[in-house]
Amino acid sequence: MTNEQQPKKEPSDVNPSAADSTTPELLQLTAAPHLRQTESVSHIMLWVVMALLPSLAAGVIFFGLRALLLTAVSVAAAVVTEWAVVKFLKRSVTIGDLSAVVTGLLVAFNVPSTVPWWMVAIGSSFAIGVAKMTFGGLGANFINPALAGRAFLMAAYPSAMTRFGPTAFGSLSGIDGMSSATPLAQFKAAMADGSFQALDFQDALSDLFIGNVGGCIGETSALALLIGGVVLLYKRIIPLRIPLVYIGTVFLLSWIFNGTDAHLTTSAIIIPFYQILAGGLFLGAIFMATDMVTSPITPAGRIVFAAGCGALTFIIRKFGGYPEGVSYSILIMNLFVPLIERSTRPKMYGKVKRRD
Amino acid sequence: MPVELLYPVIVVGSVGFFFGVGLAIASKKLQVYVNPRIEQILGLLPGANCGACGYPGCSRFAKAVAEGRSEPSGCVPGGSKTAHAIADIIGVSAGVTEPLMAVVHCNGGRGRALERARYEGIEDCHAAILIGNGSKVCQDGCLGLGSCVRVCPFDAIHISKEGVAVVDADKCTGCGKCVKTCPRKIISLIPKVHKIFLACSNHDRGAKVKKYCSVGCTACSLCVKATPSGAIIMENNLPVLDYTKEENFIPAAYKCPFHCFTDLVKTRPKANIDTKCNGCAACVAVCPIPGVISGEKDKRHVVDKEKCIGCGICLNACPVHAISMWGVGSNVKTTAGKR
Amino acid sequence: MVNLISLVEISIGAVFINNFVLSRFLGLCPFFGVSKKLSSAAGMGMAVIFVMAIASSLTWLMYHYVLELYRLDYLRTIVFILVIAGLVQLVEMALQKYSPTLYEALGIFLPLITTNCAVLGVTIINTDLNQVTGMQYTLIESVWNGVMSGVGFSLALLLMAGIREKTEFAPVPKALEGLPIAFITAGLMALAFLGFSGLNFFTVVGG
Amino acid sequence: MVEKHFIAVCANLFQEKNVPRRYTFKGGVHPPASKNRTERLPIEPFPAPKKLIIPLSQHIGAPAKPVVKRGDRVLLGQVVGEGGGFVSAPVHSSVSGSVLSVGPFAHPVGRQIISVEIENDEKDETAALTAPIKAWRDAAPQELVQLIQAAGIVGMGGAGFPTHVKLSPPSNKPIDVLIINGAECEPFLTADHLLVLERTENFIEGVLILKKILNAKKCYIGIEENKPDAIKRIVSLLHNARLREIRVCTLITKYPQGGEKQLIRAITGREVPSGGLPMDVGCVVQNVGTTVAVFDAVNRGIPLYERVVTVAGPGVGSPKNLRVRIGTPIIFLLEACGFDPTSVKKIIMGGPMMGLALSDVSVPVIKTTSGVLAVDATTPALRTYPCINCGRCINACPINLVPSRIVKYIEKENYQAAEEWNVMDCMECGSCAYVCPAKINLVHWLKLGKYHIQASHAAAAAGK
Amino acid sequence: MISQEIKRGIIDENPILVLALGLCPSLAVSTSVQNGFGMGMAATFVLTCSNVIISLLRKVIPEKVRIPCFIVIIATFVTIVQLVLKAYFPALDKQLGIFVPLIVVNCVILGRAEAYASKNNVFRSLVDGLVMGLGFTIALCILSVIREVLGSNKLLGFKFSPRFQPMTVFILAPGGFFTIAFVMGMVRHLGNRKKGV
Repeated sequence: MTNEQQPKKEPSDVNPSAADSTTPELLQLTAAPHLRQTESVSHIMLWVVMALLPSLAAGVIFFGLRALLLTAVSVAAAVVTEWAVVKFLKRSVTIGDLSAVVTGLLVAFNVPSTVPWWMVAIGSSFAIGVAKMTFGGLGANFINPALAGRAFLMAAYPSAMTRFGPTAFGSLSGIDGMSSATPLAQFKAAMADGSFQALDFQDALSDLFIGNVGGCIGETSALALLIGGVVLLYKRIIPLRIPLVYIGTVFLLSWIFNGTDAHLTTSAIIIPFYQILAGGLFLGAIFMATDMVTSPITPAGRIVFAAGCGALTFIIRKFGGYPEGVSYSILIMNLFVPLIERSTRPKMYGKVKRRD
Repeated sequence: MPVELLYPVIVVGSVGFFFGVGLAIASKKLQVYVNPRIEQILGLLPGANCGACGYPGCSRFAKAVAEGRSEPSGCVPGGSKTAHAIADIIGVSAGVTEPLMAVVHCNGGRGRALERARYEGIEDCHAAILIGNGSKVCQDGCLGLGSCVRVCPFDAIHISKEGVAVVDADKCTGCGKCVKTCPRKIISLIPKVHKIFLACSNHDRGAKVKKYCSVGCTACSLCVKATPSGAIIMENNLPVLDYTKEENFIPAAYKCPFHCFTDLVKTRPKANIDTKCNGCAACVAVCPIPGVISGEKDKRHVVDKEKCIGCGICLNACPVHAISMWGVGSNVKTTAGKR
Repeated sequence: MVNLISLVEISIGAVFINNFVLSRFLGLCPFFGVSKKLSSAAGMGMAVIFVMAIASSLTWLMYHYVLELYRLDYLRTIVFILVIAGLVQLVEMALQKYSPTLYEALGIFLPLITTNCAVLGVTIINTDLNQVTGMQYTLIESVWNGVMSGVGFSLALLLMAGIREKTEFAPVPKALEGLPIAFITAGLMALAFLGFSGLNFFTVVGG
Repeated sequence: MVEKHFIAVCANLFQEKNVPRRYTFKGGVHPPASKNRTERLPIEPFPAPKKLIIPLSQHIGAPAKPVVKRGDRVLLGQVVGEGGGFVSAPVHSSVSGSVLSVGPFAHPVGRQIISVEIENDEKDETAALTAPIKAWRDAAPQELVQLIQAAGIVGMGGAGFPTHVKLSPPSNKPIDVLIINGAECEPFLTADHLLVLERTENFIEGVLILKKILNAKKCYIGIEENKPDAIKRIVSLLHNARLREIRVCTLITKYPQGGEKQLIRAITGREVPSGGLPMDVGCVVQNVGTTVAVFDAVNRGIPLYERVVTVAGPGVGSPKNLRVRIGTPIIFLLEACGFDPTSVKKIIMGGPMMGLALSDVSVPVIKTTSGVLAVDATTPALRTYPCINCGRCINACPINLVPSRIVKYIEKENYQAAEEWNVMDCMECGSCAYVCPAKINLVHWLKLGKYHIQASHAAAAAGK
Repeated sequence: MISQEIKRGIIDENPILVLALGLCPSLAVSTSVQNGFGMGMAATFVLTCSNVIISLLRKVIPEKVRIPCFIVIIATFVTIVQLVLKAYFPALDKQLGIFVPLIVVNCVILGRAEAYASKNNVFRSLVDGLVMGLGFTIALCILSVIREVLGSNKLLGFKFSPRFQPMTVFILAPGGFFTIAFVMGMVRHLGNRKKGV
């Protein structure tokens, strides 16, 4: 029967061809291409982290060391959560791709510097644990994890999330006084009670640009965010079109519908600048809307997506229940991404009429 | 008071009546022919229209099942009872056939068949075929990347430690999905009762085969000779087993010098000659293995249990029915890869 | 009688702020059942809009001209569900007979709608006192509410279907496959939709 | 990559008027060219080995049928395999000697292919060849096409489409543009480059022959700008000979510039329709090697039995450009170039972007072998990261597909969706896999998807 | 047999956590244990009564109009529940809102009517209604305990922990989805583990 022990021959004495004698090791058999670019996902994530560092520095300068502590807690919570989930699922550890670090940084950048440390940890854990890892980790989530974490915190602890601390160098020139509300909240209040004074806000622009205003840790300094954005653009990690269209849409809409009848007066021109510099627009447009996983993959879709984000940001800021609309608008547009991708498929080469 | 009681009765009654009559008329007037099997299946479903099956509503699911587009087990709330009941309805038309099972005609795993390269790509046989035709020297060997494992709806195929596909006879239903998908076309269906098949598909000449596979068929034709009925013929350097002839392939399998046959029965019961034996030696003449049955003429013969292969040919040859098969047998487990 | 502002407010409320699925938890069974494919989601959405519009008008008439008249409010549930069930079945049969193509596109979803709490829900909401204004909807308002609730349902359904088609590729943990991950998806969608809360175009906020 | 285009347009605007226009296409990648080790080395003739294996299938289409048998004596250039059908080409012996056997032998594609094994008697006795048509300018195009067919010429760039088929377009598809593909965009390969440099006159005469056959009004020679010496040489020759009907187009160095469809798009602006052939837009593209082979066949009556092969790669000590008899086992080439078997991890036939990885070094050089590369490092074969939707594959795809999405469909065995997303138009150039930061084996998946779709189509056709 | 039936209703075929039926009310009213329990009881009452009646009438009701008939029977009991709630538990009635009338279209009830009561005798249908209702109630209680504690730091209306800061999101819609997702995932995970052993 076949049960008996078969004397096994060593592979070496059944060598099929003489040519093999020159090949000590089996050759690798793979599909083309046999050349690959060296840049990998973790390189990309590393560069994103680097690009976020100027904003972190700005956050620490304006909000003190507490900002650094919160960021550290957030990053640690994100990484630990990812590690724990992966271990629980008995999958290979993925924290090396650094995407959890990016998420952790972004969650911290999206909370005020006054929140307790455990709150930011909850936000980070939610971002990684629910919004990302339940779908299977990097690349599988449909919604920006960091923003989902922020939205979760907003819904869970609304008061803590909207209590902002004053900056280290005093506050907005002229209009602030005692409150440490964000520039957008002040703006909305000013528009609502009719006390709007263009000049007050004009003075504030420089503070807004360098980030000496109330707000979340990483969102206030447009300058630092721009530096990071330039780095990412230079490394071709983010497409220029998303931040450009996003900020452009907000600018245009808040210029056209500026609440005054004129469009060329000082206040009419100040308003759009104020709108794009205040709040988290730069952070959102440069770092969140450009999140590759949750933005459309198609070039045309990216424009639609960014324009949608811009329009929603404007609508929520002007008509919504919150003074700030960047994070929600990106989250909502994240939901539309599959539909956008579907309807903006690039035109393929050769989809032309045949010449007969 | 009675009026107040009457109103609800009238209202509900008339609404019900209105729709009842309306529906009755409508169902007559608007009748559309539907496959009666769909109705039957629909009757078995919970009717919750919950959509858990992925189809819009129970009737769509019933239709999908009736048309073979969905598995009977798709209804989650219905559970396994419903699934079986549906399967019964579907099965009616399938007809009863001889149970078949799939077998993999290759046993050349690691250590037996030579590799010529290190395949690093998608874990899929088709994918390996596409680049460089796989990494085995043998052009007909099992690639062991599991395309058949993935298509098997019954979890009846797995890849052995040595890296060849092995079918679990208990689970295999003979649906033939693996046969269709195998890019090397080395899986086929055999009648389940047979349990013996040739585990090689190589058409190369013997001398060539020996260079790269220790369990490859060298086309020595010993199996053909061991099967006098002609149920095995050599075709293009490979024996072809004709299962329709109901032949006993046990001797052929035993005679193969390179153990190219796989017998799914681990230990076959051995022949035993009892006292009825009159020593006619008819059994000696038919026994395919020389020296298994011995004995003097006209005296009770004995079987060497060590050597007996349990083919049972002697059973029919004995004129006095003195031979029976003894011992634990029918331990149907695949032996491939565990030799 | 027709107050455009109230219609717009109804629309925004029904589609965004109090989205039937993502905020009111109505119609969840079909929402999770039919959101696996975009094409069927679109068909289902159309069917729901259609049925909600018809059911809203019929039940509104029934409520105000029969039940209220005879003080039989307590029969609302029975009568409404009867009306909806009968209506849906009639529509389905008619479609199957007269327009097979439309039936293929919409009709097959109709049985799902009979027992869809979204439809019964919208008719009940239409005839309840409005929590904000403390008034009942007029006929036009309730039909519009029906249509817009259907639109809200369809929007959520379409988004969900798109996302599910995308996350179909995702290596979701085994225990969360299927419905649980769909719940999480819906939860994250609801989280995003919180952004619409407080949306108001008419009470001037920002000038 | 609109931004990139914008920059390119701007750059073009500010260019001086007399600088020649640089042609290119949309998409593509910039792999390191790695040609500097061989681009100045002259072509060396490689001695025919003792034993050759000449496969009877070296082109797209039906394989040739053997016309010799074991023991037969064959001469150099004698037909050993007759073309079977119109889309097929004969195969010639590349040495004189005796046939050792006719049977299955390892072939670069990995399968066993019927081949003729010939023992070289090293006499190189030449068979009576088809008479060359020296006066080709007066010959009928039909006659020339027949000669080219008899010479067994196939596209030598890689695909191996029989040349005579390309040269006989149906009458309803008039050809007005002939493009000679000298792009050689694959890294490492310099065979075409050197061939043009060394045999420029023959090459240009070959172009004229092709042009005459097709009766094409326009003729372009596309060469990537990283071969300035070749461009200069051709231009000066054309100028001296006053051949104004042939134009040299400088192409931007970018992979896959030498893809047929990309070349047509770059030079003429036309787009070959999906599923169509260049002749659908009035174009014919011929490779440099093919053009020289046409010259050899028409002017000298030499059939295609040898070709230029670049042997290079980090795994060989002294890379070379060799003129090799078809049928020479590549192990001999590698050994002649100082190949280090201990460090080599992979051997590639063709270029690194589209070439085949070999599992066996005994396979012979065939008509489409443009290079043999020995690589000392393995390429990442298995997925190391999940797809992060970065969209680089879309930007790289020269035909504007969405590779990552298609691959996701294929992974889920949703071949119908993959087909809807035009996977069948993929030409497997490898640009997407080259740029993928997640190191996904995109091309392999795409191949798999195309294979399954073709199989299901074939099954459907058989069912009808 | 009874214990087996109970196990079936609560664990093996739990209407919410395994069969995923009746999702709308289970998500909408599980914001507090009181609401969840009230809804569970109401549904159990309707389920049991309608199961009994349908089982009694199962030979009388014509096949073609069975669904409308079932609905009418269910709707009758729902109306009874509505009236009882209004009269005796007005606060609960206000809390549950439109989800009381919506019990009519709860797939659990119609599903059991169609799948079980219309095919089995009265006693079995009664038991089925009770155990299914029990399973429904228990699942609702589990969900509402989690949501009430996390969302408002209360249990049955009493303060749960002095230090814990409640996450309001859990009594909002997203929290409902997340809670049921993870409870269901946990149930499946345990089920898989059991099967694996």
